[in-house]
This record gives sequence, structure tokens and C-alpha cells, in this order.
Amino acid sequence: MAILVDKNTRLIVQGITGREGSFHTEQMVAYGTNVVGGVTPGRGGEWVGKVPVFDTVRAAVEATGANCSIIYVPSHFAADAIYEAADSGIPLIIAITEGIPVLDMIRVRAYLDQKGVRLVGPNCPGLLTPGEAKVGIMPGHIATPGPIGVVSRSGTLTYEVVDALTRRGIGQSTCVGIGGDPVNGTSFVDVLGLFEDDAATEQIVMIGEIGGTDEEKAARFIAERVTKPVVSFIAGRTAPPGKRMGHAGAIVEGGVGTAEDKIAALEAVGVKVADHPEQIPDLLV
Amino acid sequence: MAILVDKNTRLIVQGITGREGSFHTEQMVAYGTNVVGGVTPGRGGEWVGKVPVFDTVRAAVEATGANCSIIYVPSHFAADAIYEAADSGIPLIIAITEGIPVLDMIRVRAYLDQKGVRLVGPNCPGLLTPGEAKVGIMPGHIATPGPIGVVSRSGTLTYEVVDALTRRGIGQSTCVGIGGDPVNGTSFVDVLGLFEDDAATEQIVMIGEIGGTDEEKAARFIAERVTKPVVSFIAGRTAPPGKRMGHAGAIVEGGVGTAEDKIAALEAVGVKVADHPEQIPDLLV
Amino acid sequence: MKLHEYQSKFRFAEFDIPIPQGKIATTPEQAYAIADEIGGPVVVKAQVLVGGRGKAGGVKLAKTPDEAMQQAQAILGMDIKGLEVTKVLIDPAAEIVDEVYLGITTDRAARRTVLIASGEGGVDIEEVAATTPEKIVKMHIDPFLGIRRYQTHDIANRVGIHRENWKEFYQIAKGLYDCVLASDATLAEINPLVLTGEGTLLAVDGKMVIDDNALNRQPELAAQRDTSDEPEAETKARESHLSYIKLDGEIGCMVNGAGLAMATMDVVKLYGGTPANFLDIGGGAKAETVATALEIILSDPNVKAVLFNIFGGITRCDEVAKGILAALEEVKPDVPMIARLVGTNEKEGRELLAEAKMITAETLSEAAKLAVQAAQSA
Amino acid sequence: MKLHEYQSKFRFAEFDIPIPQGKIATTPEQAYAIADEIGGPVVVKAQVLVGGRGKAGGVKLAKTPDEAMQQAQAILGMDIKGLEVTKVLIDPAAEIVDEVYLGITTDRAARRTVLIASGEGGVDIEEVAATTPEKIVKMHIDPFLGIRRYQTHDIANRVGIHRENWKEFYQIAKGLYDCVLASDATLAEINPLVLTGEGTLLAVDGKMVIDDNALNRQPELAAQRDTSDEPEAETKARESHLSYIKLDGEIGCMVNGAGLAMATMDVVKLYGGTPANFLDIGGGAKAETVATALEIILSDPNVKAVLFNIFGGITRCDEVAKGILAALEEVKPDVPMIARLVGTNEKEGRELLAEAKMITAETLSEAAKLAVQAAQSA
Repeated sequence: MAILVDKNTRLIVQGITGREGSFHTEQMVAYGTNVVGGVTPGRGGEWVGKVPVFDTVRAAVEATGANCSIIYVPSHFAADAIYEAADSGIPLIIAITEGIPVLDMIRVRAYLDQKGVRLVGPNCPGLLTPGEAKVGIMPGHIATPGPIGVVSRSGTLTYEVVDALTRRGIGQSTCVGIGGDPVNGTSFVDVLGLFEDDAATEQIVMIGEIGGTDEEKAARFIAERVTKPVVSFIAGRTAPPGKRMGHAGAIVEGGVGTAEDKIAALEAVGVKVADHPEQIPDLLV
Repeated sequence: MAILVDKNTRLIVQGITGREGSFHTEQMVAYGTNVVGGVTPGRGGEWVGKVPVFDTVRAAVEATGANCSIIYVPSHFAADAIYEAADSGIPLIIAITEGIPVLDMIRVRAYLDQKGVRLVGPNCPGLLTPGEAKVGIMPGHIATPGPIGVVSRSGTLTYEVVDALTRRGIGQSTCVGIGGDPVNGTSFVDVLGLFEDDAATEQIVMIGEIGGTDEEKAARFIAERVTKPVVSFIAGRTAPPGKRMGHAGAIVEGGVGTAEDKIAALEAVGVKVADHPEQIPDLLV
Repeated sequence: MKLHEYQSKFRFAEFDIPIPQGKIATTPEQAYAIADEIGGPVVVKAQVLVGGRGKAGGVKLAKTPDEAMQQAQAILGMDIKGLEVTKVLIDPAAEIVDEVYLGITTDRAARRTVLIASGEGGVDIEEVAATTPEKIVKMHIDPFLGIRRYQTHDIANRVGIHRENWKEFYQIAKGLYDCVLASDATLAEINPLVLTGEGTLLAVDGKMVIDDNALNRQPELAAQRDTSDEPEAETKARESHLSYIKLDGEIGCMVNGAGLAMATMDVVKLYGGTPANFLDIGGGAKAETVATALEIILSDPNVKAVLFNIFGGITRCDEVAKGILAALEEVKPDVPMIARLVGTNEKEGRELLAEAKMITAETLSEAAKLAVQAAQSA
Repeated sequence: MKLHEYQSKFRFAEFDIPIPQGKIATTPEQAYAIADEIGGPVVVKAQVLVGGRGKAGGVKLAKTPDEAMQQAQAILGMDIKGLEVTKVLIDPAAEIVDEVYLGITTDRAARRTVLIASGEGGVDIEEVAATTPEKIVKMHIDPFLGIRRYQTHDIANRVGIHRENWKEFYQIAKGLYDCVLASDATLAEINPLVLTGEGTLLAVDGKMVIDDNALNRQPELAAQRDTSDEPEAETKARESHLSYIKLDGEIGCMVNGAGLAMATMDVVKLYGGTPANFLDIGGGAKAETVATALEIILSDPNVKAVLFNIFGGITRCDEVAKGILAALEEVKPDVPMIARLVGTNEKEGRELLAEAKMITAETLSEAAKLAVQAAQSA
């Protein structure tokens, strides 16, 4: 058991013939992910390794029965790729692409909500269910199967935490990167709900950062719905207000989105918040 | 019993201070319709007869608990009025306005479908449940309560049929004008379903006309779902192809939408189709 | 409202759709000058609002300005299906490697605009649809998202446009949709969209139909109306905000309401007559409106009798009768007039008309029969 | 990316929002000429990318061209919150009968753009939001339908704009939203929107922020960037596609990944140091990128030690170490370098760096402590 992706995931890769797409397809296949096809318009009939390429997502879905798509196309075309996946009946879309304009994402998210399609990302490292499926760019070898669900707005900071857990012999159920953009597909609350309902997950690690109010919403949700222990780290205590810290969403604006507010909200509902990421394994029960 | 509107309808009138709006408000109130308010932006606080005027639909709904809105605003502003009603929680909107561009209606209909809001019209005479509520511009005195459900794409042709029924002592459950536009809110199929499920309706009169394929769809629906007898008349047997017969939707294009096709489809599923409107009362069981 | 080929294409160009850089000529001399300016082979194309002008000889190739002048001479003034050619478009001739059809129209049943394409370009799309529907690709356009790039790739793939032209094809399809939205078009088509010898796409022929309901917010397009394809009476009716369509019969019909007007025509036919027109005078019954409508009906020399069919709803029949009488006073028709009024105060209305020596009837059937009789004995 | 007042207003004007017909001056003489051309009282306004310029004396009324020249003389070159004024906007002075705030921004939590208005115009909206939130009206904009007329009527009503101005207000709000969409703005505000003595609405002051992620599809706006409000090192970093923010501390940080970079800063602080910067060098570890990043960090004279914190994921740590060594070879820094590599082949990577006499650490805590020590003893 795990959340979102596992051995039953039949994955297609949008942008498979690109530099990023072809490299990570190779990595995902090597990890054992069931990559059933790829899409690059006009390249249908070609192959990337042992993965067949299709012209459209619809053709790929019809030929392979894909139930998940990962998007590596450049930011200018990413919204269109998401729409294509949603229109072709894909229920779970992971967008790795960084730099999609926020007005595009507002429309994308509204459209997906109407259709009932789940998007993870964009601007995220994707998903990893250790031993079953790697859907994204996380280094697979740092993770190991186990009872900890990990959810994060960050990339390498997540790897750092997952690696620290694994070194301590603590495995993970699924690692979810939800991405660092201000408007994205899947929120902390969504993933917390999935982990809460997942039999394989016993404890949850939530890695937040400055900007927005997703962590505050998560705190309210934890108080209402989550029975499993949650440990957190919030990056950006030293970040100055009004500055975008690398991620488009990592910015304190109008006094909203500070690390202090987030930490206070989480601690108020019983979440242990680590002072530094290496402390996280110590805070687990 | 009846469909869509009855004594429990709490109606507001959008465009109440306009010429059409104020005239028909008076007529509807005189008929006994429960007109609880009207809306004209910037005229909040005024009165039209005994009906209070509000600046926005939201204000009107909050003050009056309205559950139905009728729209008399000019075509250029009609789409906005429909959106306002839908956004303010009105579940049933009747648009009398004629001449709304079809691209506006495509967007309106898509939006309402997402919201689960019902629109009747536009370009229609509205609804009449004899003895209970008149929501629109149908002359109330020609109708009388009874067991016949009437649905029509036309205005005066409907009056003609209703009047003919009443003269023969045959009353109506509800008379529904769905309007003559190519893209509208409520279709024949929708109304047939409502009449089928309405205990007060025993037989159905459906008045179609050339253009589109709504009557053909209705025929399929009748075969599958409708147990009550249906009598029909289709206007436009003599209409030349490629010409718009008054209604924006009354046009035979590319061989589609002829009266012959519609009559054949209806007769094939056992619907009696009258040769002329006055014959309709004779064809009822 | 239909637009001419040149109007459509010039409009397309505003949305960055590549078109031949042609111009309009109304005289052979202008045709010469334009062809001379273009400096290569040109096509001389009759501008008429009817299909099949190619077969009728209205489209000709010309290799030199002299030839262009001669072709224009032959085409200008030509009668194509009853319409006189008054303008020709002089386009540079394109080298056609391949041609496809690309159109956007309203799909009523789906309540969406729909993109239609076919590898069979340059021929009548309705004929392709009827004979080889598998050669037509359709894709609905989400009204909130518009055309998506992937849709155009899919279509391009299926109609045989090579990958090198997909970006262009996307721009053209998107331009066409933008044009539809900005113009309130119910139809916009490029037929053919040509792959030229230079390897680029070019909209060689175009057509647009504008939503009549939107003309008041499309003043620039409304001003381009060419009324040459409709009877003068229809033009006059439209200017008077009356809905009138001329037909070939002998019984003029004046009715309030479009559905009732069609039904009236049908009943006339049922009783052996033929309607001379469709006419909806709308609500109310102002004498002025009735008079204008009556003048329009009577301007048709085939009309041998006029049938009034009026349903008095909120307006009372006696008021309608007074309107009709005032109009008769003004117009003084010399053909028989049959009136059937029904609804509120119908008796009073009928009495007023009978006094004025109009033939009156109680039912539509009766009225139609009387009108047919009157027309036959006229 | 922020736009200046004049850039914002000139952009607004492209969307039919009425603005004062002013011009930009960079010298007092130009200010005179513009004021003379305007021919009435003008306002001389400092153009700086920071709030509070009014209180700082950067906005002055001038009744004559001479006065305008004097005011421009005083304002040009002025230091406002650390920024030098190099441009002034000369606007005709408007007679202000009433003023409101109108803005559109992104509401992250609602995932919508939001229209914000207030009857309290001309003052800091964040202050109004903090002190009298009931004076602020917010309305979300449906991303597919856009601003609807009824929404603007509702807002106009609630902020006290009279009915006579509703049509104008709708046009302005719609124009502002169109401007937001066309410009990929995350903020566009008119503050104040003024009711003038002539009874019409006028956008007297304006502000826009453009989505950094959209700048490659907004080349015209990107070209308007003014880098005067940011440290030179940040400008250089952006040109090298590095994400760098200068801070006030003494420990330079070079990290791969934004979240890890923030965490690194936090841990430095936790152990008593202060970070000199935020820096994300992104994926991979090309020597060239590391060298550029190092130069940027070292251009800050406050930096007393540099902390590398690299997570080797798909890229191996030994490769990263080689990149760092090559960069050190090129840049030759003279402050202590502390490196912490973790992930694939971390041991090999650390050994390589230790050989090059870098201080290495196994954990982030250890690395941070070592960096703080090194900086303190420097």
C-alpha cells in the first residue's frame, strides 16, 4: 500500500523525446516504474529505449491503458500538456515543469477541479513510492520502503530528509513533492488526507516553507481529521519579507506567509516542528 | 402539482424598472404570481408597484429568499444578468430576452451546466402554471388548470394551442416556452422528463419547428422514457432551406432540421403529429 | 449575414492568417493594374454570395495583366445563379502542393463551436460530409479554454499536414478561432488551406457568416453587408426591423410570431395554396408597422390575396383590428384581405374588420381555405 | 518584476483606462518644457520602485513651468529609502472630488485573481486592510468568464461611486483585468482612482508587478526592467540564471535547491551566524555555474566564510566536488570554505574537497557550526 502511485501505475511521459524527458524516463524505467508510453507530437512510432512514443495522449491512452502522466515539457507548453492529459481521461497528472505563469495555473487548476482530475505540481520533484514506482526526478536509491509518509513543497530539502530517514533505518510509504508554486494542483491538506487513509502510513513528515497559507490550512486539517503523528519542518525563518526565495511561491507578502505563523499554527495543533531538517528523525515517535 | 413554477415560486425580476420589465411585473402580480422583488443596478430602494427594487440579485435574494429569476434586460446585458443570477444562488432562471448572440449562449450554457443551474429560454415566452404562477409574458387568461403539459419553441403558436385547448375544456398542468434560439437552456428532453415525472400531467403537447435536432432527440427520449401520450405539431413544412424563419434557431442547414425529418422521427416512436395546430385537441386521448 | 470571400480573407488577415496579397477590382482596367502590380500569374475570382462560382466560370487563371483584364471583362457582369458579379478579387496565383479544408462553426446539438478539417480541401465540404464522412475530422472547442495546441496537432496529423507546418497550422487555427470570437461568426472557413511550393500554408479561399443577433455589436462587419443576394423587399423589411422572407407563392401572410407564421404558411399549403412569404410583425399592432408590412407583401406582384393571422394575447384583438384598419386606410390594397383574429376580444376585433369589408374567419383552417379560394378566383 | 508608476499608467492607457496626459522628465529643463506644454498646474512625481515617496517629499504640486522646474530640480537626485531618483513624471494636476482604491491581484489561497476596492483611496491599502478591513471590498474573478459587469456595479455601489460613473467604472475595471491578463501581472492597482471636477474617473496613480515566470512571453514589459532597486549582485545573478538574494550577514551560502537553501540559512542562524545571502545554484554542478555563483557571493565584502551545502541526488557528489574544485581554481577565494556534501558518493566527494584543504562536514549542523566559527575567527 501507498498513496497516488504504486506497482499498478501505468505511466506515460509527456515530452519524452526532450532532454529531461528522455533522461528521467530512463531513470524511472531503471527504478522499475511501469512506464508504458511517451508522447511527443509528430514523433509517434519512435521509441525511447523500450518505451513507445505516440503523437497524442489520447493515442497513448488507447494503446497502453495509461492511468498516470508525467509532464516534462517546457513551461510555455506545459499548460497545454496538462489540458491534453486531462481531456484524454488521465486521472493523475504530475507536472515537473518549473516556471509556469500563475495566470496559466489559475485556469488549469479551475479546469481540473471541474473535471475531477488530480494534478501534482507543477515545479515539483514528483512522487516516489519506494520499491514500487518513481514518478518524477527524485533519486530513487535514497528511499526505502517503510511507514513514513513524506510531503514537501521542496526538492533537495525533501531528498535530504528522506535520505536522513533511510540512514536511520526508517522507511517511507510514499514521498510526495507538491511543488513550490503559489497556485498548484495538490495541497498539503490533500496529501495529509491521503496519508491518513493509507494503511501503510503510520506517521507523516510535512516539509513546508514560507509563503501562502497552505501550512496554516494543513494545521486546521490536522486538528480536525488527522490521527497519525505529524512532524514538520518549515524552511525560511531567516528569509526577508517581500523577496521571492527561489520558488515562485516562497515569498512573504503583506505580512502573510511567515515561518513564525506557520510554526505557531502547527505547534498549536500538536505537530512537532523541527529546528533543523536533521532533527526530523528524532521527532518521530 | 406542476413543473418548474407554482405557488411556492418566489420570483425576482431582473430589469424590473425597464419598459418590458415593469409592464410584465404588473401582469404577473395581477395573475397572482409571488413576485418578491426586482433588480436594477443603482435603483435599489425604489418600488415598482408593491415590489421592492434591489441593486443586485444577491441583495434581492438575501432580502426576499427568491428562488427564481426572470430576465427582461436587453440582449447586450442579458448574459451578464444570467451569470449574476446563477452566481447569487438562483436555481431557476427564465430569460425572455431575444437576440442574445450564440457565442454568448454557448458560454452561458456551459457555465450553468457546471453550476447545476436551470435556464429556460432565452427568446421565450416563459412559464405558466395555470392558477398558480405566470413567469413570463404568456397571456394568463387563455390557460386553465388541467392535465395537459405543453412545451414549445414558439410564442404565439403556443398561445394558439393553449387557447384551443382551453376552449375545448382541456386544462394545462404547466405551459413551458423553451424558446427559439439555437443554443438555449432547457430542451424538449428536459421538459418531457419533468412532465413524465409530474403526477398532475397526464398527456403532453410538444410544439416544435424546423432547425436543429432537438425534436429528433425528443423522439428518442420518448421511446426510451416517456409513458404518457405525446401529441405534437412541427411548424415549418413550407419553410425554404437556408433561410432563418424569424427565430434564430429556425433554419434548415446542410439538410439538417427539416420538418419532414422531425415528423418522421416522432411518428416512428408513436407520437401523433397534427397537420395543423387546431387539430391538436382532437389528437389527445 | 454572409461575407464575401475578400471580406472574409481580409478579416482573417487581421488575425495573422496568411492570405494571398490580392485586391478587389470593379473594372477590367483595375484588374489590369492590380495584376501588373502583383507581377506574376493571378487568379481572377468573381465575388458573389453563392456557391459553385468555379463551375459557373467565375474563377479564371491569368498569366499576364492583359489576360487578367480579359478575364475580368468576362466575369464582371456575369450572372451566377441569379446574382450579378460586380466585383472580382485579383489574387496572386499560388503553387498548390496540397490542400485541406479548415472551418469553425457552431454545433447546435453539442452547444459548442467545432473545428472541422479534412484532407479533401478545395471541394464542397457538405458533399465530403455526405459521401465520405470518414474524411472529416471534428473537434469541439471548449468555450472557456479555446483551441488548444494539442488539438491542432492531432487534427494536422489526421488530415496529413506534415510536422514542419504544425506550428503554422496552430497559428492559423487559433487565428481563425480568435476571428470567430471577435467577429461573432457562426461559420468561418478556409477552403482550401494550401501548402504552397514554398512549403508554407496559405488561406486561398475564405468564407464567413456573422451571427445576425450580434450585428449591433459588430458595426464594422455589419457595414460590410452586401444585399445583392436577397430580394429588395427583404432588405426593406430588415431595415424596418420586420422578419420577412420572400417565397414563390400567391398568398401573402401577415402573422404575429415566428412559429405561428410558419404554421400559417403550412396550413395555407395544406389547403392547396402556396405562401408568398414568411412575415412576423412581432408583438403589439401599431398601424405603422402593419402598413409597412403590408406594403412589403404587396410589392410582390405574385400576391393575389393576403391572410392576416393574429393571436391577441396581452394586446387585445380589437386594438389589433384598429391597427389593421388604419394601415389599410393608408395602403389601400387592391387584393382580397382575409383576417383571422383569435384571443382576447376576438369577436369585437372580427366585427370591426368585417365592417371594413374584410373577409373574416374564426379558425386558421377556415381562414386558409378562404384565402386560397380568394387567390384562385382573383 | 515591478513597474514604475509611469510604466504602469502608460500600460493602463493601452487598455482604455483614462490617465493624466503626463510625460517623463530626467532633467529640470525637460520638466519645464512638459509643464509648459500641459499649460496648467502640474504634479512632479519621483519615479522610484519603493512606497512612501510622498512622505519623503518626492511628490510636489507646481503651478507654473518655473515651479515645475524647481520642484524637478529638488526631486531629481533625491535619495528615497536608499534609491536615487533619476526620473520624474510630470502630470497635469487633477481636481479631486473623491478618490477610491482599485486593484487586481492573485489570491493564492482561493487560487483566483481578486478585485479589491476601497472607498479609502490614495492611502496605503495594506494599512487600510490592517486597521479598517471593513472598508475593503473583495470579489473573486472567474478565470473563464472574467470580470462581469454586475460585479463592478456591486463594487461601485459599495465604495460609493455614483451611478452616473458606473459605466466608466466597469470599463476601467474591465480594462484593468484585461491589462492583468495581457501583461501577466500579479498586481495591478490604481490608487487613487479619482472622481475629477469634471465628473469623470481618472487613474491618477498606478502600480504593476509582473509575474517573473511570464517575462519570457512578455518581452516588451521585460525590457522595461529597472534594476536600480536591487543590489548589483542580484542583477548579475539573474543574468546568469541564478537565484540569489543579498542579505546582511557574514556567511555566504551556496546550495542546490531553494528549500534546502532556505533551510541552510536557517541552520546558520540557529548556530549563531547570519547568512549573507540566499543562493540556489539549481540542478547539476557545472564548474562554470559554481564559479559564477562564488564570484557573486564574494562580491559582498561582508562575507567572512562560504558554506557549500549540496545534496547529490541523481548527480553524484564526487562530480559536484570536481565542479567545486574547478571553480575554486578559477575564483581563488581568500575566505574559509566549508563544504557539506550528502547523497550519492558523498564520501568520495568529501575526500576530494578535503584534499583541496576545504573544511568538510558530514551533517548540516556540523557544517553550519564550522562556518560560524570560521567567520567569527576571520
